[in-house]
Amino acid sequence: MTHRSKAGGRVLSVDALARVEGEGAMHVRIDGGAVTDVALRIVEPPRFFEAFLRGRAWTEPPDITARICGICPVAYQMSACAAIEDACGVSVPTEIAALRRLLYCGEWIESHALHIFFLHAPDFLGYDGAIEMARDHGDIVGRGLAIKRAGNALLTVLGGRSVHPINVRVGGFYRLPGSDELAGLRPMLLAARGAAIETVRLVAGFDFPDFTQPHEFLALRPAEGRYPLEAGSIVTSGGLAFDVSAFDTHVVEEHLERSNALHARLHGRGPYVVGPLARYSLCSDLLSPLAATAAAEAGLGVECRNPFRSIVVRAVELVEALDEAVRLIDSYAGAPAPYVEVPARAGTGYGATEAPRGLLYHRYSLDAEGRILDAKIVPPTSQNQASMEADLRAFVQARLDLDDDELTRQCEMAIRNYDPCISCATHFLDLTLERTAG
Amino acid sequence: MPNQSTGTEAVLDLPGLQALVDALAATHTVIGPQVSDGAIVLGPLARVDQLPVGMGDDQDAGSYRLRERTDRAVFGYAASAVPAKRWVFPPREPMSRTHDDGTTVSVEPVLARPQRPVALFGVRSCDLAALAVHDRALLARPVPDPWYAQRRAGLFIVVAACTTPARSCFCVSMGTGPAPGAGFDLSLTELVEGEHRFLVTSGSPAGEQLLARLPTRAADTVDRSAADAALRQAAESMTRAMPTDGLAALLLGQPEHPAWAEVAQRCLACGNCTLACPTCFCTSIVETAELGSPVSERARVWDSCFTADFSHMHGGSVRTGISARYRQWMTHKLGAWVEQFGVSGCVGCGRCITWCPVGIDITEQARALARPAGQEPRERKP
Amino acid sequence: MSESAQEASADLDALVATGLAGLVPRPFRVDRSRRETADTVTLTLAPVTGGSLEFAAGQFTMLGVPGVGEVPISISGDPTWPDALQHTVRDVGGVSHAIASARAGDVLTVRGPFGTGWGVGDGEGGDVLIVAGGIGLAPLRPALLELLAHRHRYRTVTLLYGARTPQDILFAEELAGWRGRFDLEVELSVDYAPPSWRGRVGLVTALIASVAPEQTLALVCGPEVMMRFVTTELLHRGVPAGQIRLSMERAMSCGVGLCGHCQLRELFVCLDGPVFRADRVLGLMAVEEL
Amino acid sequence: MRTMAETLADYPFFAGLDDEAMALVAGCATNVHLAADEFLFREGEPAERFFLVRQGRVALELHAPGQGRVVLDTADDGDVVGWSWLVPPYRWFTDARAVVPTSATAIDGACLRGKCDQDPVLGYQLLQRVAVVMYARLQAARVRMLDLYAAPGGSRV
Amino acid sequence: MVDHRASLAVFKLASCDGCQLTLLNCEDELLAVAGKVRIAYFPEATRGVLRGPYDVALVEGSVTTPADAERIGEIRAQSRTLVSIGACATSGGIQALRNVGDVEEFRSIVYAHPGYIATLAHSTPVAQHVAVDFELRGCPVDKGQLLELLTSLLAGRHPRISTASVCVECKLRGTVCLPVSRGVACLGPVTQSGCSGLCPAYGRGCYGCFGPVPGANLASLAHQLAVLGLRPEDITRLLRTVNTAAPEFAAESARQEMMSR
Repeated sequence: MTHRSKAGGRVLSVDALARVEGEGAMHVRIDGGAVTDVALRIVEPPRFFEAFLRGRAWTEPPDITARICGICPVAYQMSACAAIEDACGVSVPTEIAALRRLLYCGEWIESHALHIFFLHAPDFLGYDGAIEMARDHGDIVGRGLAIKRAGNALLTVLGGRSVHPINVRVGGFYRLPGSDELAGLRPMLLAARGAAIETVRLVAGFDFPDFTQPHEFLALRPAEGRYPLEAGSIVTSGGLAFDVSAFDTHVVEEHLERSNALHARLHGRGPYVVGPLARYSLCSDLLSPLAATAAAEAGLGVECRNPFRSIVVRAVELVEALDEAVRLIDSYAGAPAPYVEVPARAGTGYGATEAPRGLLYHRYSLDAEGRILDAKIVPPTSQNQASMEADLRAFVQARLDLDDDELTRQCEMAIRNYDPCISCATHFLDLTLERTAG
Repeated sequence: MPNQSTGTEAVLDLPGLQALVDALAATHTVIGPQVSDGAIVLGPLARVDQLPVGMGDDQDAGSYRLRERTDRAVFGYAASAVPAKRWVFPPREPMSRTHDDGTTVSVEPVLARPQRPVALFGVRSCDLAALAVHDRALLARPVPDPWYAQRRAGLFIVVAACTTPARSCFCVSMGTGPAPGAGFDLSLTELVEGEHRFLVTSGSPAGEQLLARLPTRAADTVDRSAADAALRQAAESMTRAMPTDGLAALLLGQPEHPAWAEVAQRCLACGNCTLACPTCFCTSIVETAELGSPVSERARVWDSCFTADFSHMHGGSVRTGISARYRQWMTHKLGAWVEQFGVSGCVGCGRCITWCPVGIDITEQARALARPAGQEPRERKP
Repeated sequence: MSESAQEASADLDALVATGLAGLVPRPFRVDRSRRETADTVTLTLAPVTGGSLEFAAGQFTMLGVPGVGEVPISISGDPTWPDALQHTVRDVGGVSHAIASARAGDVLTVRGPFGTGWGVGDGEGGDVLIVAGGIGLAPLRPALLELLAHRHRYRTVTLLYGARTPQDILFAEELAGWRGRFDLEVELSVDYAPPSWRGRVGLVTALIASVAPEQTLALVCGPEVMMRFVTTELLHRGVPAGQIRLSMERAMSCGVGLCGHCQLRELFVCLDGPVFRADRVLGLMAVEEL
Repeated sequence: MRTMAETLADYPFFAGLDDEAMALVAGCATNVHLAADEFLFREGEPAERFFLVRQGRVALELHAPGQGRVVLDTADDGDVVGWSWLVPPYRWFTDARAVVPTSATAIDGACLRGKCDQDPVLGYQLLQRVAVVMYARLQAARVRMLDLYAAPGGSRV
Repeated sequence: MVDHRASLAVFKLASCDGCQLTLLNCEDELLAVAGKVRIAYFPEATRGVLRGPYDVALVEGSVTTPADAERIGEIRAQSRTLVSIGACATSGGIQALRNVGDVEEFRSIVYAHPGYIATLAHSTPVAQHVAVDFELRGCPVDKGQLLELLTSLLAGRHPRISTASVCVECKLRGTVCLPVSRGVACLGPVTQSGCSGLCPAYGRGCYGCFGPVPGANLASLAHQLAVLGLRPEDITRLLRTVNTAAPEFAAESARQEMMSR
């Protein structure tokens, strides 16, 4: 980390952001008491997923796109399956949908626990990282590890392994779990649910900067039932409501001259935010009673507009995911078959699910043999990019009196609020690097 | 050990078979055939209806498919996909545990007495023969395998004579089937013509005692001749044979025969044949220690002479090429084995043929070695 | 319990006891570690509990480090004084590195001794020729010590030793002592030497001088290629193959012929060897990748 | 006092040569005595003689910049040193140094070459013997190239 | 007080973070690991940075940009032991699909302003740029193997990582062979173990996460896949996933691609 002062101005610069997934850098320029430039710069190399999906078979995106992100591979698998099944005109039976939801709970539990305890909490408690934090707060880190372990156990039973699960296929699963296998997870999940409720209490007591933002929230909202995870249509806090298939007409990616990044915006409306704050603010009425109680106890209202309090919302979502996992396990009575056939046909399909850090959109066009003609993937971090920079701008402007060290630390924290997944996001970024012939 | 009281023959019906399973289950963990993952495997068995009722198998080089039979036979298939060895010679066997706290070091053997002995139910003659091979390779040794000894000692064996061999089978040529040899406690011959019944024969005092407690009727000449006919027909229907004449010498004497290089073109060195083989017993000793724990464990894990690591000495692998590894396996199995243990390592079950992902046929390979070097190899099957 | 059941149970207990004795190691404490060369040390071990390890010259043990693993190492100590169990270990891999790094007081695990010995006594009344190459001197040291302990029973005793460089010579002090003896002929040769080396440079085979073929028992240990050449030379000089003994090396792991790693066609090197009569293994050594 | 022919007969190298041949060779031979570290010959000098070590040890050496002197081979009692006298351009390829006080018999190669040219039977007999020496040295050099006693390679983390 | 613990650094090139996450997923062992080593550089886990040199460096990801090609040299220079972890670092990873495509076209498909994207035409493993002390395979790496690696590095011995095929693991766990019993295309026979035979246990064919076994006989396997009904283009795709650029997979997939044209 470096920071330096210049005559007449200040530049805050973090070359390598810590405790985020992937490699990013942050750059804030202050001139004459005003923030003149804010850039979240991604140094993660591009990996061209949409390009090499072209020509692949329609059955392959769950395995291929999982590799975009090791933290939220299930999100990629779920959105990919949804989009391809949409293209092929197949919908899966409710039992399969329930198992997908259960698998997704595993990822939420694992990812949220990682973010809360390993990436975010050390900011509030004043440590460089969780391992340093463990020396003084072994109980807290231990609790986080226990919750994370429960999420990973669920992922492992249902997905085969927690990173890049192998059991997901277009149309369902390769193998159904045994009821006994799932029931065996119950005690661990119940314990973790208790630990998650404790976690809500813990993080609700952190010191939060007084900072709210007027962003438009965007999330999935299921037509009926429960908190959004693997299905739903899109709603925004500005009152928009549209089907996932209309995502491309409502969301545009703009290239701003002052930034190296493409910023997703709602057509004619501006930047928006996806992720826990958006989900909570748009769907808090759908929380399970247990999660709703935890949220109320933590003092969260019907919506939450302070990005720093996202850690509280994540904790509430942990309770929700664990509670939902237990409910799904209890109601699991097998399925007629592990998967339904998804025959290829020509067409375009759209899929969106709620990754732990926000809505993840996939679109595929197939030919009659199922070869992929075109693919588009919009990850959550891409959508939040503009808001993250806007947060930084507003946040820094109000705290110019802080010294560089503290301001830098708080800026990093402001970025971590979003749990940015830079590995996911690389394909949307422009990098100012010179071209080199390989 | 010969005993006057064995050799009793009687007839069991299907409920009687359940009575047999129940009787075994009272004292043993019963392991028997059942359908799982598209194949007949061996696993814990409680009820007769778990058996592969009405199921047969089509097995040939590199291919296995379940097939529905037209009758309700429960033993109407050939060798199970999983050999019985894992219940006496498990894939991973902890051997010893070392406690090292920095000042004192102690080593303790790990010899978990099985809670209950195992009863192998419905295994085939080839499996029985394989156990006899293991007895020689693992027990009749200067240092016997204590874990095998212990599991083997309590073993109760109900063998099911094989009446429907697969295309991959060649036990007749190895002299190991289809009728079971010695070493079983009870033997069953299934008769599906007419009344569905099982001719049961005792082969040990323990078998004799158990048989006496089962609801049987006496066997008559009709039962006996039906069983004989079924086994004779099974033997006659066997299409594969191992050319055993002078085979050991052919193998041991021709390490440079071009057939080794030819088979190496096809062989994937994946190790499937060795691990599907009911007699292969090669293992590696692995040591595991958890970070920060004073306890380390040594365990024995199945290994295969087809892996590069298997013959690793400091500096490198002795058998770097696939041809050398295939030669090692086959030469050992059918040649050196005889010198080491006084018996062939092959029982003719055909599992190495069926479960080879590219369908390499050990009997064909044996014939290739009989071909004078320099003669054109046969065309590879498309 | 019936009589036969009791018998069977006693048989089982005996089988299990014999098996465990061979397969479960005993802890031994390092008494001393002496550096022989840059990469080789000689460890002197004593049992933590129980009696000392009786062994025959030429046998090996499975020497281990708790939590790391075990490797076959020839015993290099004096068979007539088994209280000091010695192994000379070259640091060539993970486990041998851990063993070679052991210091006095550390505890190692030992299984064995395993395998056949040199059968030194078979040479009584005749000449004994020892040919060693490199680390191969280690398993021959017990043979030489046994010969010297009963020196009067033999006619000539000769040690021919080839090493890579003068710095790689094992047991250098002891060798100097042996060279001073009148009842033992010692010849050394190295592959590479600086001019300060006053000894011979060249192959160990070149050291083989006149032998009385029919009365000579030859004990040979070294890299397999070296043993092939030495055997060829001895056969050329008329020593019968049955009187040439070679110590083979393969990937011994269980030590008792149960794991299959060290098979050399029909032989288990751990059980039937490591010391073989040359006529038993010459043909096998000629086959590539056997 | 032993005659040169008697002295030569002690060398295994000449075993089996008839008296006439021995007499011819003896005519080309002289005994030499070298102190320790005295050179029999140096690299590049004309190779006019070869030596049979009677007692002592001779090292064949080369020096290479940066590596210093390296002993390639040694010759002990009964061994033959040098065959460059047989092969054009008749110049020594190595240095030969007495490692310890050494006595040897030097044979005039140029003289012997002449005699061999006139007497092909003698020439063949001598060449046969030289071939044996050359073969043994070549084999030894090859085997040593294998560096058999070196620690086996392989990474150790 | 001097800290004698070995220092550990974790670096990332082009990758998905999954292999690093595997380290954080060692819930039961993480704090024990942290007690045995000094975590000197691990940005995903901590802001704290200690300067090199490092005793052990784990490198995740492949080299895909000129900047990373330079950076891996710097990492090597300050690392006593360098271990590449995961399919990206050991074979180029899934992004090595660019190696068999037109990277210029790829750039234009994904990016609005392709001119600004600096990227190399090939995604290459770490060992193609610097000397690597050990390679840990997998997409992602296996937790047990990662712990064995760290344990062995701390004990100063060579990691015991089997190079046997996936078939061996299937047989150990008692999985019925899928290609034989169901005609399922499976790379298990030529793929290195490490996953515990995961995919076949879930009823799907192996797709090669741990890369080819040493000396893998791809020609014979490809022949058998054709027998099972795969077309050359199917075989090509099967070999081109997470270990596309592993030499044995790359050579056979190129051969199959030729046949499909």
